[in-house]
Amino acid sequence: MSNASPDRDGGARERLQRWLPKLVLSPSCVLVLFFVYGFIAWTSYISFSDSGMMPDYTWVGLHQWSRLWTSWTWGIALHNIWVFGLLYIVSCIVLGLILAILLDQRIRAEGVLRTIYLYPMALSFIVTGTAWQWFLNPGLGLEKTMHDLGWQSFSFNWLIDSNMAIYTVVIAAVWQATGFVMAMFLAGLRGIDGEMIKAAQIDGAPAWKIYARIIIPQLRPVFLSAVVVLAHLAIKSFDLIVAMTGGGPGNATAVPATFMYSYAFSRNEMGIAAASAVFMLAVIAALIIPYLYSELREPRS
Amino acid sequence: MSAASPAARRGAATRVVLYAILLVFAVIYLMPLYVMLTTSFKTLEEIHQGNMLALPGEWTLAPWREAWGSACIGLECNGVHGYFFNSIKIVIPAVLISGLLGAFNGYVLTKWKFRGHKIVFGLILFSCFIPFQIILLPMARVLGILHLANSTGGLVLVHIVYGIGFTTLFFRNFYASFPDELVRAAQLDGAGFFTIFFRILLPASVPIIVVTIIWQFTNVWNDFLFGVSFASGDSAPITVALNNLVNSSTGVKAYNVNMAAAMVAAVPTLIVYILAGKYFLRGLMSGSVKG
Amino acid sequence: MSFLHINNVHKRFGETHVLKGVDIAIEQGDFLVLVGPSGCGKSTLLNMIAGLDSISEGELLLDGRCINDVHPSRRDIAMVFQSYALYPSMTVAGNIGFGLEMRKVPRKERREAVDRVAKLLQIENLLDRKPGQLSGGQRQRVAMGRALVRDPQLFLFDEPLSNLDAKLRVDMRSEIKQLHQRLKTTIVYVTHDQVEAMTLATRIAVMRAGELQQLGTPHEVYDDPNNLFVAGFMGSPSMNLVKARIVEHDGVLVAQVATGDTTLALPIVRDREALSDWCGRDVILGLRPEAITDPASANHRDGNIHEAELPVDLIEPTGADLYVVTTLGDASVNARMRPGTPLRPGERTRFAFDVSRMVVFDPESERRIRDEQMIDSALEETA
Amino acid sequence: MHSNHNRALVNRLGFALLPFALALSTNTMAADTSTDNQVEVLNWWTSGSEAKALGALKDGLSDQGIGWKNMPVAGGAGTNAMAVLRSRITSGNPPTAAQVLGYDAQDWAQRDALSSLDEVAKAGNWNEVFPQPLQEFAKYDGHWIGAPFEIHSTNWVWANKSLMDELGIEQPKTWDDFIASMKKAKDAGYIGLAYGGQPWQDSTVFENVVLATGGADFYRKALIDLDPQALDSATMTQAFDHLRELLKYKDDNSPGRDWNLATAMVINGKALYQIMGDWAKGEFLNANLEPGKDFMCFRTPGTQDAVTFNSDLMIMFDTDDAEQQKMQQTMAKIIGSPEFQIAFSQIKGSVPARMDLSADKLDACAQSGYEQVQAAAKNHTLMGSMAHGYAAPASVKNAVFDIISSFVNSDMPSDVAAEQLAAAIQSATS
Repeated sequence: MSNASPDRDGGARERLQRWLPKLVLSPSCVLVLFFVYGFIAWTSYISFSDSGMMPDYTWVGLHQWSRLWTSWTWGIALHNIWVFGLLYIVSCIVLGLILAILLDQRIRAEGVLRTIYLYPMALSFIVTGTAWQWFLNPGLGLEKTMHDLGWQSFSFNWLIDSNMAIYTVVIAAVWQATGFVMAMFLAGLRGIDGEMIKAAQIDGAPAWKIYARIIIPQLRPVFLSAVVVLAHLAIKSFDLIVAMTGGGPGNATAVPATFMYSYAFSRNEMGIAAASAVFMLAVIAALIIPYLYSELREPRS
Repeated sequence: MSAASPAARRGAATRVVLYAILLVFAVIYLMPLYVMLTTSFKTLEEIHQGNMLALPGEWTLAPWREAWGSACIGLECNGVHGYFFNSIKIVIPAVLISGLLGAFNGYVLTKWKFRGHKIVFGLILFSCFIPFQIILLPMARVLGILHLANSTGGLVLVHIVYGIGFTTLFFRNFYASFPDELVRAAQLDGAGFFTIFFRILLPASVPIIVVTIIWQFTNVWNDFLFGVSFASGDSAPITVALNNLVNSSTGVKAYNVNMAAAMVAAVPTLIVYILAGKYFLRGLMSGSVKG
Repeated sequence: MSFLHINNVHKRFGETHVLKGVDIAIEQGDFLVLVGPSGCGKSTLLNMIAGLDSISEGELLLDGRCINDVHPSRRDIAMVFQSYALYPSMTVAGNIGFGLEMRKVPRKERREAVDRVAKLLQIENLLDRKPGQLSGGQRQRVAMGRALVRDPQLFLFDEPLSNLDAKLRVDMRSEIKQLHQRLKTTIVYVTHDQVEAMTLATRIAVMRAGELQQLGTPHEVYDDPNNLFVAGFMGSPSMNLVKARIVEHDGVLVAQVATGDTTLALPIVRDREALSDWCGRDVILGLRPEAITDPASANHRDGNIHEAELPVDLIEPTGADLYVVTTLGDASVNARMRPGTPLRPGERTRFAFDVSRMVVFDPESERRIRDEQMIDSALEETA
Repeated sequence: MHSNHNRALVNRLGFALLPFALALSTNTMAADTSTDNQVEVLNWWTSGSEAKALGALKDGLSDQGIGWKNMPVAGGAGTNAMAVLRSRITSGNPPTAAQVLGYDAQDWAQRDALSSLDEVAKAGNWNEVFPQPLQEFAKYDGHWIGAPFEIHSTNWVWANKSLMDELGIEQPKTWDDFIASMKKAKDAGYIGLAYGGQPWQDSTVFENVVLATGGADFYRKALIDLDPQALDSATMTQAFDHLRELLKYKDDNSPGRDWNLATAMVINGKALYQIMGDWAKGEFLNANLEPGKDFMCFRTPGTQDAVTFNSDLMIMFDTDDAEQQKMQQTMAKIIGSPEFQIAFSQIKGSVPARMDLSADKLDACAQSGYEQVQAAAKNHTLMGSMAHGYAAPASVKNAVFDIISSFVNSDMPSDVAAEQLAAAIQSATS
């Protein structure tokens, strides 16, 4: 029995050891539960409440939601995010894929070029927006430069044209994210079994056909990841709009992210703001959850 | 003799076209940075008269000095240096703490799996993707209640909370490639939970630590939404100050000063990126594609 | 009392029942090999012995002490892992000494112990390297060193050779065997390679789907399998299994195998008593390839050789032996003949069957049909 | 109160934010550091002239032995600072006082967050000296809750005098004259109207046009009473027509331009006019220009009989601390005093909120402005400015901004604009 007591002592320590992992994980879990899911719940509730300048917990049902959907600016914001999101995702993927394929041809200065294509990702849009805003400003930037160079008829005033301003945002956004998409595709290309390509070459397939029929179809997972990442970046885009156009001219470049900010902080319409935020979350969740689900369950097999 | 073969000649021509395309893209990608840099060294006069793409006729450091020390942001004319240090005050603790939490989480979620660990990971990971608009309203209130509104401390908290998702993802993916047997062996050797982490896993985690630091550093440094929502005035980070500076005007827009300030805001992430670009790339990859 | 006693141990992961009441007992100095196809629960059982997996039901006794709830680090057990699990950021010396360090062994003693083990394993020159700089075989040695240095009551090996190439595997196998014979330690060793099991073990436990199929010496398991599974699993090439019918022919019990135009009748010499109940019923015969030979190689002394002429389907020379494939009933059957036996596929030749080595199984339960006494006598033989 | 630069973000965001959107903030973390006889005042008056104007209050307080803990907002993050004030109040840690605008004072009062200033008001006869339209914001439920600092008006035209002389333009009296003079400028190669393309500026111009087109009654009906019939009426359509006509005389590069950059265009002689509130005067004075001589200020043609105004209010947050309460009352008293009102406006460019003072010490523009405000107050044509939150709550105001800015930046027909305006306001008030 003499050795029973150290064993029991060890038991307590072992119990602690057993609980330690969960204990260590718990601060993060608590933070995430409270600051993410608790806040989501709170905001969701607010979207059904009578909140204006301050939160007001009076239940008003779908009132704020119906106001959101009849709101004229929300219509613009939704339209813009469609146009922006679609163009942004498609352009990034097309350009990114092209650059990746070109870079994958055993290019001499690949490292340098890759760095150049990727560096915009490291910069804040508040920084690059400053440059783009100036670059695209008709009185000072590209247009003036072209005029100076003698191309008098050159005209590029999208930034101040409410019908075209959203496209300038697309240009800047694509510029920023293409490098990232390129990197994803490049990694995907490098991961493809070289023997298969050799086999295709022996079969006499021309290079473009090898890409179109064999390589690109194999990049499907990369396409999926790219679409998911870009889509969520698009929906979250905020600083990009703020830095480039401030949502203007007028409301021409308003998107849900800026809409929400404006309704929450300057229009004293917390209820509508909350509803718009919940809507954004729902769209992203519809995209992300199936993706995460498939990513997380795969390793099990 | 290779020139003799038409196929080889065609091949060479293709190479030339290939390099030409890549070069054109490189020029396009570098253009904004180039314009920012050159403009920041020009006098206002030259900006208004000269060509945007031209190199400065007369190099001047005045815009940089002004941006750093005396440009007016809102109503205070002390330049961006105070805000630059705000960002540093925010970025260092935020990166370290969120990184440590992420490392612990990754360790537990891969090496101390428990029932439902995937759900926990999924819940943490999902927080990377939420549109942050959904947490702005309650966060503003909670920061107020914690007396952290309008302080760099508040932003540190915010960045920690919303950085955990990414740091956990990085470390989890990294530790998933470590054999579980490592932990079992250490347990048999008599090492406990923390000993295993600090003696065995952490010393072997240098690559992912670098990735995480770079990723978090750029994310926190470049943040605008949280900065503009939860901090103003003296506690604003550099991005918010830059935006305020660029949009402050006293009758004349000092583009050179704006660009210099933008460069000041960009330099830390650019340096980090150029020095550790390879790691950064890897970080991007593990953040998006399953590693 | 046995040194290590696994007493009716169960393991459940939620709904799945991974181990269904395993009973194994071994003595000090035994080399127990747990063998079975992947997913049979052998690794789980090993982890439970190590304390890395909890025990759902049953008891684990080490040297008379119940260790069910004892922390792995205090079980006095060392383990060598399949992936070696070397700590990547530590030197070889650090790796080997880590367990001692955790047990607060003074630095000097630690150093001595590490040096001793390094010498034993001939890795003295590697002590300052990191695992990343080592070859597969060297890593394997370091992993063993890490286990040896602690001089534990029990060694556990989890498929330690499966990551080595074929040649190295054979070398390490014999080194482990030598080590065991020299150090007289008790070892539990998991593998799915039945050759390793045969060569290393003093006791083999064959497992399948969470159940112990047979526990015995390599010889027992090989020659006297409990059931069809053990018979088929152990040995390479594996035991020939042929459908047959037991009939009494002139008062002699024979197993009839219909093959082509003729019927082969193999007299029953083993388990006669039990098989007499099986008259007129279908069974499955088990014959090791080495029990079917060319007549010249056969051991005719005991008069247990039965010859028959059969077609040659295929010949596979391995250098040491010549395997000849023929058809018996509807099954392909491997026979082991002397190398150089002049045969060509399509010919017919005489095969010699050593019926004393023939075992018979119940096709439904897949159990061995055997006499009770035979087991006893077999046990006496080995004792 | 129009800080020159601090609405940077606000404007840039383009969220139809008022330049004087509530921008209360603190750069310290908590109020519990405040000592016994110190007031903590949230405000965004930090420009040279504003800080100086506020100094008058600070001096007045220190004469009474009360310390001043200034909590100015630097940077233009007005909107998020609003969130900070919200959380400070919900977390039970309000400042002593805060500078707010129109409807925000009412919102806080509605939440029982404010101290009553009735005693001071009674002693100072506030009911008589402050104009009725302003009282509607400074009083809640019959009780005084805000002390008005000053009155700004928004229906001003600022003109470059030398350009007028050069082109032979007289001060226009009617809308048609006004347009004709801008045409003249345009024909001569100048910009007729210096225009800042931000939602609050769009709407400032718009409210001028509405007032000029429909007169004071129409303005009140449409933009203050939010009468749907007035909003979607022929008169409103006409107002949009007028706005469209006006826009012909701005330059193409206006979207996003700050108001003071537009003012600079008038100062530099690039443009003839700017329609802007009287804070624009500060820019002219800063450039060492003299009213009447170098630049002209006159009411937007067609609006001479009315004034659209806005005003800063100091509100005091409810507290149990008797010491603090006393200091709040003292502060209110100082703000309401004739000396302070004059001194403050002299520096700030506005006119006194009290109607019973002598304008002798004010500059020429302010003198005429003060007279006009007094007259308008008498004639019931002193009305809150829509663009600056004195006509309707923030939600309505921003709904208006949406439509106006969209009209300005597109070729939306006037009748459609009127219809949408009515619909947007209906939606915002539902």
